[in-house]
Parts: sequence; C-alpha cells; structure tokens
Amino acid sequence: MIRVEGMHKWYGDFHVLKDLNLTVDQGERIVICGPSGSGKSTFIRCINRLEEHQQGKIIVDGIELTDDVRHIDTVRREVGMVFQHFNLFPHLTVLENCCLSPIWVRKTPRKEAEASAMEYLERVKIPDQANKFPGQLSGGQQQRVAIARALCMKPKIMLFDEPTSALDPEMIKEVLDVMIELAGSGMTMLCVTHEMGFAKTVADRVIFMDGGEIVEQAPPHEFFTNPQEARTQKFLQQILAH
Amino acid sequence: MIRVEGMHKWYGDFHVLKDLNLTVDQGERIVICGPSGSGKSTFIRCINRLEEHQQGKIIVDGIELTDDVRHIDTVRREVGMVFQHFNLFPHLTVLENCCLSPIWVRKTPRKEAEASAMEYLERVKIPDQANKFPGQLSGGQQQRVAIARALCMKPKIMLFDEPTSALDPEMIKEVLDVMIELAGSGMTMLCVTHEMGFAKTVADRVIFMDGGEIVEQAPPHEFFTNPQEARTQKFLQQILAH
Amino acid sequence: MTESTMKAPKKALRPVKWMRENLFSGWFNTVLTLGVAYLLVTSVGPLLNWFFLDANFVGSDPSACTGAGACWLFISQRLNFFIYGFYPDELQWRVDVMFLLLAVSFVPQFIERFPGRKWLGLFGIFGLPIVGYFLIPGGSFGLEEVQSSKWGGLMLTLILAYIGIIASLPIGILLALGRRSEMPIIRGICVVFIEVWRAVPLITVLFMASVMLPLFLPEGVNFEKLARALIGITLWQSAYMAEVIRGGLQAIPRGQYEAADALGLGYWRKMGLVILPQALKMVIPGIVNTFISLFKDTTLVLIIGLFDILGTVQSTVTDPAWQNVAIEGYVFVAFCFWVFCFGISRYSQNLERKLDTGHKT
Amino acid sequence: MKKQTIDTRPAGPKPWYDPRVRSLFFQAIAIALVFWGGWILVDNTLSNMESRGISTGFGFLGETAGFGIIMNLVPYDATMSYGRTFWVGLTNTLLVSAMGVVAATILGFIIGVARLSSNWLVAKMALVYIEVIRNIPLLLQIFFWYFAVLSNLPSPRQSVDVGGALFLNNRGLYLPDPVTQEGFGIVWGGILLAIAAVVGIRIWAKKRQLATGQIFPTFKVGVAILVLVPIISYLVAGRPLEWDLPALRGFNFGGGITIIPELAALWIALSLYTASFIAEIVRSGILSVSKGQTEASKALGLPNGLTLRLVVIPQAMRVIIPPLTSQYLNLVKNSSLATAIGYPDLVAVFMGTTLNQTGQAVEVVAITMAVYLTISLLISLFMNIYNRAVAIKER
Amino acid sequence: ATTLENVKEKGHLQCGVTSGLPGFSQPDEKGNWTGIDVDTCRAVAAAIFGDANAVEFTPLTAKERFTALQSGEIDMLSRNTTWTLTRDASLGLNFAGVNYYDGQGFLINKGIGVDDATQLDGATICIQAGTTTELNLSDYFRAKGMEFKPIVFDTSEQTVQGFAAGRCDVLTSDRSQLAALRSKLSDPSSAKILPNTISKEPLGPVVRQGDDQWFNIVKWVLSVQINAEELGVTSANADDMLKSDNPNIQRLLGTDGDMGAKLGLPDDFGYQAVKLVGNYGEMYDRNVGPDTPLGLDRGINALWTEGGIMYAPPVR
Ligand SMILES: Nc1ncnc2c1ncn2[C@@H]1O[C@H](COP(=O)(O)OP(=O)(O)OP(=O)(O)O)[C@@H](O)[C@H]1O
Ligand SMILES: Nc1ncnc2c1ncn2[C@@H]1O[C@H](COP(=O)(O)OP(=O)(O)OP(=O)(O)O)[C@@H](O)[C@H]1O
Ligand SMILES: [Mg+2]
Ligand SMILES: [Mg+2]
Repeated sequence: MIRVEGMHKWYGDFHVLKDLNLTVDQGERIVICGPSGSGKSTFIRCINRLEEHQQGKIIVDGIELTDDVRHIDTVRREVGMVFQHFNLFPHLTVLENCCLSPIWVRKTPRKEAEASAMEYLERVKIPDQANKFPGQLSGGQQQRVAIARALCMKPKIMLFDEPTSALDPEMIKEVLDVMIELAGSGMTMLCVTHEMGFAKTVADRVIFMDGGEIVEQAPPHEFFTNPQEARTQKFLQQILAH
Repeated sequence: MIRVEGMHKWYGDFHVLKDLNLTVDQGERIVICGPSGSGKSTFIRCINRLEEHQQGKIIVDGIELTDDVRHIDTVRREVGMVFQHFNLFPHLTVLENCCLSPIWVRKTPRKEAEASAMEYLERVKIPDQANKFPGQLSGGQQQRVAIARALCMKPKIMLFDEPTSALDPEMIKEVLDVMIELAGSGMTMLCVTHEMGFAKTVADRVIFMDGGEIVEQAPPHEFFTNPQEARTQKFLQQILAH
Repeated sequence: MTESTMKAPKKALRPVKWMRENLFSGWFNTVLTLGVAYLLVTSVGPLLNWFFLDANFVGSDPSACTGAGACWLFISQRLNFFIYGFYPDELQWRVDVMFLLLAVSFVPQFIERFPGRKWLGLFGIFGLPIVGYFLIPGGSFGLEEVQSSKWGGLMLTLILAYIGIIASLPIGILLALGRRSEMPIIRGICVVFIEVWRAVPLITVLFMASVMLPLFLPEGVNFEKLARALIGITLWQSAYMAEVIRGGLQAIPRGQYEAADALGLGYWRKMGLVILPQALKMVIPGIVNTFISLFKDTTLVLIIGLFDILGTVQSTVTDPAWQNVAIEGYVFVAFCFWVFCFGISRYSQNLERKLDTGHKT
Repeated sequence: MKKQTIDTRPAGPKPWYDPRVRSLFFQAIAIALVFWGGWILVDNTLSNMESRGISTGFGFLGETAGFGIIMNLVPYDATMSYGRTFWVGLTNTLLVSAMGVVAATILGFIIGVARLSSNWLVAKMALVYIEVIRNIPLLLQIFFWYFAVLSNLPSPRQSVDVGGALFLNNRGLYLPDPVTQEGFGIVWGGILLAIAAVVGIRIWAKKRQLATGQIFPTFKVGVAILVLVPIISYLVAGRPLEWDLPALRGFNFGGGITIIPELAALWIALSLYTASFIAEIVRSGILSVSKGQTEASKALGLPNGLTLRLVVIPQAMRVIIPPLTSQYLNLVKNSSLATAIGYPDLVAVFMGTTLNQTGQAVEVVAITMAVYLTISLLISLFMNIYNRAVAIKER
Repeated sequence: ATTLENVKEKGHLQCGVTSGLPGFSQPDEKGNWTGIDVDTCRAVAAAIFGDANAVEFTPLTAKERFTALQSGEIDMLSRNTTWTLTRDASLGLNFAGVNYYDGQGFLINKGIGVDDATQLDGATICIQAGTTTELNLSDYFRAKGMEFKPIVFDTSEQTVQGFAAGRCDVLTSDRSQLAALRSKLSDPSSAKILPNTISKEPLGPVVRQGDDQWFNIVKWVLSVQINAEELGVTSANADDMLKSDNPNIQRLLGTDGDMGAKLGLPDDFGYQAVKLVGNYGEMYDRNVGPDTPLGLDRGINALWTEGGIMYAPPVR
C-alpha cells in the first residue's frame, strides 16, 4: 500500500528526515511515536505530499509521488488525513464539510454525497450535529467530524497526526473509540500519537522516530515490553512515567 | 504572614467571594483547588490587590490592604505572583524581565540586579536562555522565567495561579520540579493548581473552594483520603478519575 | 453560606460622587475639566445661535435671509440641484427609485432580526448595479436616455463610490491572490501594481483618467468622462482593496489550506470554496472602511470638473443672488457626508465586534 | 504485486503535468502580457502624440517658466526654468508634508490618550473630535479652513498685532526673522555646550543608575540646562541678535517670516484630519496590550507611570507603527489637495501651471508620479526599519 | 478617422468649455449651457448636423484644457483661450480664429486706494492657474520693476472666493470677465476695475493640429457668422435671405455654389449656423452685450466696418 525507500527531506539546511524506509501493507495499522521535533508530522505529511521530499521514493497505492500533479491528485484522493487541530472549515456546516470533497473532487451528485456523509457521521456517532457549524461543537465532536470528512472520500489509507493531543482529557476517549472502531474495520492506518493505550490496543506495528530517523519498529507488545534501542527505552520511561 | 478575615467580593451584583477566612503562617505552603469558576483566581488576586475586595480585611505581612496606594505598593513588593499565562514582557529579554522590578522598584544597581537574576535563572535551570526573548522559549521555559522574575524581587510570599495549566504535559514536570524545589527552601506559597501530585508532595494544607466559599481545608493526606464534605468528595472523584 | 444572598455594599452613585470620580480626580483632571468646559461654554452658544436661533429657514427668495445666522433657505431652495445635479426634473423618479432600493437593501442591515436581510444585502451588492445600469442612464426599455453629463450632486457621489467599490472588489481579490502567489513573477507584477497605485495621489489619477486616457488608447476608442473617472477610481481603489483582502487571506490559518489540499481540492476550488469565503467575511469591516474613505475621496472629482455634491454646491455658492452662503453650503455638504460616513462606520464597528466574538466560539 | 505497476509508470512527469513547468509557463505568459500591454500603451501614446503634433522629450525643463510662485524654499523667480518650478513645487510639498506629519503625530497621540482618559469630559470630547473630523471629506475641511476662516481675518491694515513683532491678517501670519550679528558665535557655542552637557549628564546618570541604582532627574535638569545656558551666553555676548520685524509696506507686510494662509490652511486641515485617524490607531495600540501585561507589571510592584512607560508603550508601538505608516503616506498624498486652494505644491505648480504652459502632459505626469512613488517608498522604508527595530522577537 | 468622421459617427460634437464663466460658458441649474463660447460650439454643431443641440459640453479647468484637446477627449476647445505663438506651435494645437478680442485688466478692492496699475507694487494678486494671465502678469510687473505675490487658483469660482475673502488686493483676468466676476461679489461696489489693459488677449476656438479639414470647418463657421452680421443676415431673417439676390449672401447661405461640399459639410451649413445660432452680433448681444448682466460694449469687437477689428475673410 505504502512504500517509502531511502527517503530524505531537508528544510533549507536542516536535515529533518534521514533515510526512511518503510513498507505498509493493506489493512496494516501503524502507530508512530517519538519525542517532539523528531519529524513524525513531517514524515506523515510527506505521504500525501503536503510536504515535498527531496530524495528517495514514496509509492502510495502503486503511484509514485513525483512532481506530476496528476499523481499527487490521485494519491490525495486515496489518502485521508486527520490533523491535530481538526482544520474543519468553519464557514460550512458539518454536512457541507463532509460533502465538499465528494462533490467537487469526486463529482458525486449532492444527494448521494449527503447520504454517504450521513452514514459516516453515524459511524462517528454524531449524525444529529450534521447541520451545525464546527464552531458550535466541542473539540472531541470536531475531531470526529474531521474523521468523517476524511472518510467521505472513501480513502484507502488514513493518516492521523496527533488527533487527540489538542483535546481535553474527557474528549480524548470519544475520539479514540472512533479510531479503534475504524481500525477494527480493516482500514490501513498511519497514526502519530502519544496515546500508548491506543497503540497497545490496535497497532500492528509501533514505529519510534528520533532525530529524523526510524530508530525502532516492532509489534506493540514487543515494543513496550522489550525495546531494543537505548533511545527508545528512555523515551518510554519518560512517557509512561508522568 | 497572611490573614484574611470575613472577606467578601462582588463583581457588580455577582457575589464571587463569600466570607473568606484564612491564616497563613510564614513558610506555610497552601494549595487551593476547586471547580472552575469557584473564585480561586479572584481570591489569590485579591491578596496582592490586583482585585479590590469590598468587605472584610486582608492583612499581608502586617499591612492591611486598603485604598492607600503606599500600602498596596509595599505589599506588592513583598508578594511575588506567577500567572497561568506567564505574562512575560515580550519586548524585553529574559534577563531584562527579571531585572525590571529590582532596578526600578528596589533601585538595585543594574550589575547587582543582573547577578542576582542570573542566580535565580540558574535556580530555575535556564541560565543559558538569559539573553533570549520570551517568544523564543518553550512554554515550560517561559513559566520558569516567570517564576524567576517573581523571585528576583526577593518576595516573602509567592502566589501561583494555575502555573502549569497552560503547558504541554512534557513541560509541566519541569515547572513542578522548580516549584517543589522552591517549596523545599521554605518559601511561603499559595498555589492554585489541579496538580494533585504536587499538592500531596509539598502542601502543608489543601484548601477546597466552591461557589466562592472555602468549603474545606485540611492537610493533604487527610484531604485526599478522608474528605469531610460531600462537595469535596465529588470533586476529588472527578479529578482523580481521569 | 448563610450570606449567599447578601447584596453588594451599595456604592453611592450620587452625581457628586460620579463627578468626583470622573471629572475631578486629582488636580490635573480638574484643570482639564475646567478648561474643556470653558471652551465648550464659549463656543457652543454662538454656534447654536448661528445654526438655529438666528437662522432663516423659510421664505422664497434670498431677501428672506437676514444675515445674522445661517441661511438654510439657500439649501432648501437648491436642494434639488444638490441631489440630482442636472438630471431632468420629470425623470427624477428614476433616481428616487434607486435611492429607495438602496435604502431597502441596506437599512435592514442595521437591524439584527430583520428577516432575509442577508438576501437584501446581496441584492444591494449584485442586483442594484444592474438595475441602476438600466434605470439611471435609460436608453432601453423605452426609458428616455439621460446623458451622464447630466448626472450630478449626491446621486453622482453615490454612483462613483458605489461602482468604485463593487468593481474594485474582484480586481482586488485577484491582486491579493497574486500577491500571495508562489510564482515570483506574478507576485512581482501584483506588488508593483499595488504599490504604484497606492503611492500616487487620487487627483493625479483622476487627472490622467479624465484628460490623458485617450492619449494612451488607439485612436477612435473612447469612453465618456464619467466612465474614465470610474476606471481611474476603480484601479486606484482595487490596490487598496487588495491590501485589505490580503490581510484576510493572511489571517486564515495554514491548517485550512492544508486541509483543503489534503482533500484534493485544486488551487481555484481551494480558494473559492474554502479560503476566500472565510477571508472575505473576515475583512468586511475593512471593506466597509475602504468604502467610507472612497466615499469621502469622491469629492476630488470636483477638481476634474464633475459636478458631485461638493461641485454643485461650490458652483452655486458664488451665485450673486445669494449673499455669503458659502459656509452654509459647505456645512450642508459636510453634514451629508458625516451622516453617511458616521452611520456606516458605526455599522462596521458593530460588525467588527460581532466577528470578533464569532471567532472565539 | 505492486512492483509491476510501479515500473510501468514513467520516471518523470510529462512537462505539462509538472507544476514547476506549469508555473514557469504561467509566469512567462504573464510577463509577456505585461510587456505586450506596456508596449501597446507606449506605442499608442507615441503615435498619438506624433500624429497630434505634441512635442516630446524633457527639453522643456530647461525653458524659461515666466510665471511667479508665491512661496519658494529654493530661490526662484519668473526668469528661471521649468525645471526649477519642479524643485519649488517639490520642496513645498515636502515642507507641508513634514509639518503635517509632525503635527498630526503629536496631536494624534494626545487625542488618542485623551480618548482613554479617566476624565469623562475629556474622553468624550476626544471621541466627538474623532467622529466629527474623520467623517468629513478632507477637501471640504481644507475649503473650510481656507475660505471660512480667511474671510474672518482682518485686512493687513487692521492686522492683529502682538507686541509689534507678530502680525496676523488675511495675508498670513508674520513673524520676526532672527538675523544673527557678529558675536553670535558665542551663543552657538552656548547651545552646543548645553547639548553636550545634557548628553554628558544622561550618560553619567545612566552609569550611576547601573552602579548604585539611584535615579537622577535627567529630564528636568536637562531642560533647565538647555534653556538657561543659551540665554546666559546670549546675554554675555551682548545680545548679538537682531530681529527683522515685519512691517506694513504698501499693501502688505514686508520683512520677517511669513506663513501664507494657503500653507496654514492646508497644514491645519491635514494635521487635524490625519490626527483623528492616528488617535484611533494609538488608542487601539494601547488597548492591544493585554491586561495580563499590566497586571504582571503591577504584581512586580511597578507604579502606574512606570508600567505605562516600560511595559505598555513599548508594546503598543509595534501595533501602532504599521498603520501609522500608511497614515503618513496618506498625508503626503493628500497634500496634493493644495491645488484646490492655491498652495504651490508639486501638483499645483508642476502638474498645473508648468504642464499647462508646456503642454507636455505625459512627461510631467510621469515625473510627478515618480516623485510620489519615491516619497512613499522612502517613508515605507524608514518605517519598516524602525518597525523591525521594535518588533517582538519570536521563535 | 478624421475628426469630422468621428463627430458624425458619435452624432454629436464634444466641446470643451469653462466650468462656469458668465457670458462665455455657464450651465444653469438644469445643465443648459449658455455663453458666447457655447454658441460658437453650437454653430459648428448646427453646420454639421443642422442641429444646434447636437453638442455636448465638457467643463474643463484652465489646467486641463489643452491636455483634453490633445488627447482627443474633446473635438474642439472653446474656452476663452488666448491665441499665442507657443500654443499654436508646440502644444500641437491650432487656433481657428477669434471670437472675442480681449485684454487683461485688474479688479481691485476699493479699500486699497489705487487707481492705476502702476501703483500695484507689492500687491497680492489672485489669478487662475494655467492661463496666459499668469505669464502676462509676471511680464508686466517685471517690465515695470515692480513686485507682486501671485495666489494661483484652479477655477474661477475659487479665484473669486479668494478675492472675496480678502486673500488678495487684486484679481486679474481678462477684462471681459472682470465685470462678471465682480458681479459675483456679495458687495460689487466694494471693488472696481482699473483702466489699464496690460495685454492682448485674442480669444478663440482651438482644434488639434493635423486635421486641416476640421480646422477649416471651425474657422469658416466662425467666419460665416461674422460675415453674416456684415451682410445683415440674422437668425430672424435667414429664411427670407435665402431668396436674396446678393451673390455674397447666396454663397453664405449655400443657395449658390458648393462651399459646404468643399469643407465636407452640407452646402447649407452657413444657413443652419446663422438660422439656429445667429450671426456674430446676435451671439455677442445675447451673451455679453450691453443688455446682459455683463453689459460689455462692442468696443474693438465691433465689425471693421463700424470701427472695430472684427473682420472675416470672404466666403468665396
Ligand atoms: N516549515 C518548516 N521549516 C523549517 N523547519 C521545520 C518546518 N516544519 C518543521 N520544522 C522542523 O522540523 C523538525 C520536525 O518537525 P515535526 O513537526 O515533523 O516534528 P514532530 O515529530 O511532529 O514534533 P511534535 O511532536 O512537536 O509535533 C522540527 O525540528 C521542526 O522545528
Ligand atoms: N472581571 C469579572 N467580571 C465579572 N465576573 C467575573 C470577572 N472575573 C471573573 N468573574 C467571575 O467570577 C467567578 C470566579 O472566577 P475565577 O476566575 O476566580 O474562578 P476560578 O476558580 O479561578 O476558575 P478557573 O479554574 O476557571 O480559573 C467566575 O464565575 C467568573 O465568571
Ligand atoms: Mg507534529
Ligand atoms: Mg482561575
């Protein structure tokens, strides 16, 4: 589904991502963690080309990400993304947010698009909020809308960039529940998160990044109980301590 | 050190603080907690007269707070305050922030003021940031500067108003460590916080406020293990659950 | 607990107390208060006399003005000219219809709960110019034609400001997008255009538009003087508009752009569906303020010989039949402008406040 | 299984799908359009001018102008060239703009602060001032200050006479012109000495504060020195200064310095109008400093005055500067309304009479616009430099 | 395209005039223009279209007028403009004749107690921008070794207002206008016109260079009107005169010959101009003559046959 080969990225002179290699199969659920500034967000944003990489290959669903605008468009259609700060469109209702891309990008008739959007809203358990504006919802609800909006494009892959870290503790659970359900349905998922509980529950693999490199990757039980690298151990201590 | 007797405060018609009575001895460390809107901030701000009380007495270090500006100035010199949102002066460097009050209020020679500021910056473990501007620091670092700035006046009492609640989890620890160290040095402290771990570690007394009243006060082990009032019990359940 | 019903101790709000707090707190304030009060007392009386008590309101000819106070008679006698310019008397209903439509579209904007006021506003912005395009000059639908040289007075002032603002909006949007484009040349062109137009005074622009434009155009291509003044005003205004809109675009968080990208919307859809609707809404107060300043600046067309409201007044205050009516004339114009500008600016302030709170929720 | 599909993909995109190529293409088109449009414009203009027998070129700048100008900061009379009229107009524009900027800034700051005054009456008067002045077209205000006030001033023979040295009438305000005599060097010396002394005291006071924390009343002492030393040296040198007093000669006053009513009216109108905008900018600048900042400052024990000076104003300035810049630009541009009341600024003299006598509209207008563009860019540049200096350092 | 073709295609003549100068061009409250300069335009329109109202007026300040003509914004300029060599030669313009012989004079405030221009040394003088007046004034004072302070306004309204407000001791302009401007003062008796005339001001219509046909049309319409007065043809008797045997009148009114065709106009262009607008004398009397508020005697503007210098080449 996703293949990253020898990928490098620089911001000016700053080497953010160093020689990343990763293969994600269909239906796999990957959790990426690591200290702040380690390049997790940058990595995940490269996968749908919100950032450009400068060396190496990224192949998503058989399409290589190059400068070709058609390829970028195709890949973005196959990849849904959920941001830390939701990034819902505040001037559109929840339903309109969800229908925007189906109608304008996939050219679905509005009726159909709305029907399918309602389905996804039900799946994230907020069908009753469909005609409200994002500003009228709580953070957890907003994030669930953001998930529904991404799902409405019927993507093959979902990317999550710290979807719960801007939420109050009470709301984190709502969103995690939705994500767990989603994982259960066999969606290919890449998720940057610090919610180790979530990682333990659903991840097929946990990837630990530091300093722009993938330091370690392993199935969760191995990762948490028996980390190989010193850096991983230190990180886990910190994160599980507080 | 501090004596509050029958103190009331209104915002317009809204009765925020109702008949507060409290005595704090030198070197005592008090933690104030309670649900949002219960008047904790207002109370603590009354103590250095950022808010005016309308009835009752507040006596700080032997000086009663009245309309007399001289008294207010003297009290403010003896009381340091750390705000939730740091409120550092963004146009001044860290060092200048710290020296401002010693130079202009205490008329300390600049050299001396800077030397003592550096000491306090070392104490909060950021001497190397002295010449940066607040905007260039992380939240945790900013809050530590705020603490250093308050300490530079060599106050007899320190007030903290939710000093960690605007910080990311990783940074909370940095700040709490500094506060714990400070408590260990025998400073009189009044601290509004929801960090129950902190309360357990350092507080001599925990005060629980609700609806503008002091509902319960007790030493921490008693407070947490055996709260007397129903409201306290409910609050503790909520706060310890998540 | 027992005292939860206790009332705040009554702060005596007697006038004396209020005055002590707000007027005479400290010697500095006392001096200030007394000084300002003295100025007020000495100036307000004579002004009131001139404006009302000694003024002449009724009569039918100049001799009715006694000269002690204002001669408002002059205004009422010439009001028709000041409002419609040379527009033929029997056709003035057409202008009146436009005034009415204008009022119908925009007065409800001040009333919070007016049903459908959004639609009226949209009609005012997009529909009104179309209606006006057919109604004011006539020449179609069996309406008698009225040359633009006959337009004048308040009506001309409003036409200039209105068309200036509406026409500059789309150009301003394009310029603002261009200025934020990633293509350096496009950005450069837009920056140069905007900065040049913003740097030159409007009267030089009007001078160019009114007498020099035909020199730049191929022979035979020609517009009416009014149209040319409008072109000048619009281009000049669009540079300012671009800057206002750019402010809005900048205020949209980057996440919105990224979310639109992630949804696979292309550049124009991203801008049209996601960014611009938010940015424009955000800068409505800015646009209204630009409108106010344009509205005031339209008086400069006087210098190129168009008879706007100030022009009509100026051309009549030297009428030998009336003695010394210049001040009355200028006061009248000032009042007209003041009412419009003050009203609109209040509206924009309200809006600003509302948008402000709207963002927080 | 994916490998095959990958390999069938072309290595690089077709040029028209490559955003870089696309962007180059669009830019090429844009620049071509601009050049094409520019060329058409120039070509039309040239051929139109040629076919209409209009002379071109800048040779006219050397020809004799032949008309008088009432006010000139650079030497001028009617026998000089059109080029010289340009400098006369430009300096007059710069003069009124500079005077306007200074007055509007001072007035604007005062009114802006008055708007926030705790004195109810003062705050309300400031509000009334702002709301009245900024909602009335500037042109109208210029007319008012010129025609309405002018007609209420006395004629030269009935001038308002202040001590036989200062006269006010409908020809202007006449001030005595100081003429330095022999020995005035001593006074200059005194002035320099005073300035040096003040600078010295400032440095010393700062050092002392660094060393001991004592604060010296630099401002008061400085003012005293600046006033007293020159006066004493003036007296010591035997009053080596004579005043060229204005006096009625023929129809008008001669001698002294004259401020003509056109300049005064334009200056007053520009300053009052711009000040009303600056006042609002200042007010919102001060309000933009968050309450937390003042609270923090108070909590540190700083009294109100110091809070304002050390905490609030430095932060307000960075909010104030950018809109203030555009007000300055507006003021300069608005000074071109001089032409409506006969103040000989650049637009009135050069784009007015000179253009009209020579008929070379394109050249004259081009020069005029270039001048305004330059002034604007210079002001923006200086303000940007200043702004960068006061900007808050962010991460 | 030639100017004539452009004008015909537009269906009207675009004529530049002042924005308000009694007797020369002045709009009333309904935007109807009157004045001798206006009538000059109307005569041209009548000659081309047979309709004296097929003309639109563009009010111009003195500053704008030449640029407006050069740029093609107007077809002809009839705005009490003085004929000078420079204007003919380097502005790309041509003067098509003279419809009023004028000279520059002074209007003074009686209060200053002057009765001759030579006593004006040091005076403050209000002028209109962009006029020959501005130049003449400098020349005059320089020649006399006197000084003056010029206050330069954009429009005649502002010039009068400045004078009325006491800004200047003297207002200078063409003598024909001084009377009109004085009448705009609230107390006309407080000002008087000095006897001096310091310049020659032949005023006339102007066209662009390079279109000789158009130049001829304007020149000859004006000449026809002057000739008509000389021949006694008026708007009232024009129809009767059609039957005249006088070959001069026949050529003038187009009943004989193809004078119009030579100019590219209908042959009856002279008839139309005189019939619809009148001859020169009528134009003068109607707008500036003794019976109008301006009350100006014919003076040198009388026909050459009557002691004036108004003289037109023959229509032949
Ligand atoms: N646009 C940019 N220009 C330059 N450097 C950048 C840019 N964006 C990010 N960086 C830097 O790249 C590094 C990686 O950033 P990234 O946001 O990917 O980290 P992260 O692992 O997601 O951290 P966090 O947990 O804080 O979100 C950081 O050091 C950051 O400062
Ligand atoms: N300036 C004010 N004017 C009117 N009411 C106020 C004002 N400031 C605070 N209040 C009200 O007073 C009550 C107490 O506020 P306070 O900030 O002291 O609560 P708190 O216990 O600190 O809550 P939190 O945990 O949210 O900070 C709240 O109901 C608040 O809405
Ligand atoms: Mg991140
Ligand atoms: Mg609080």
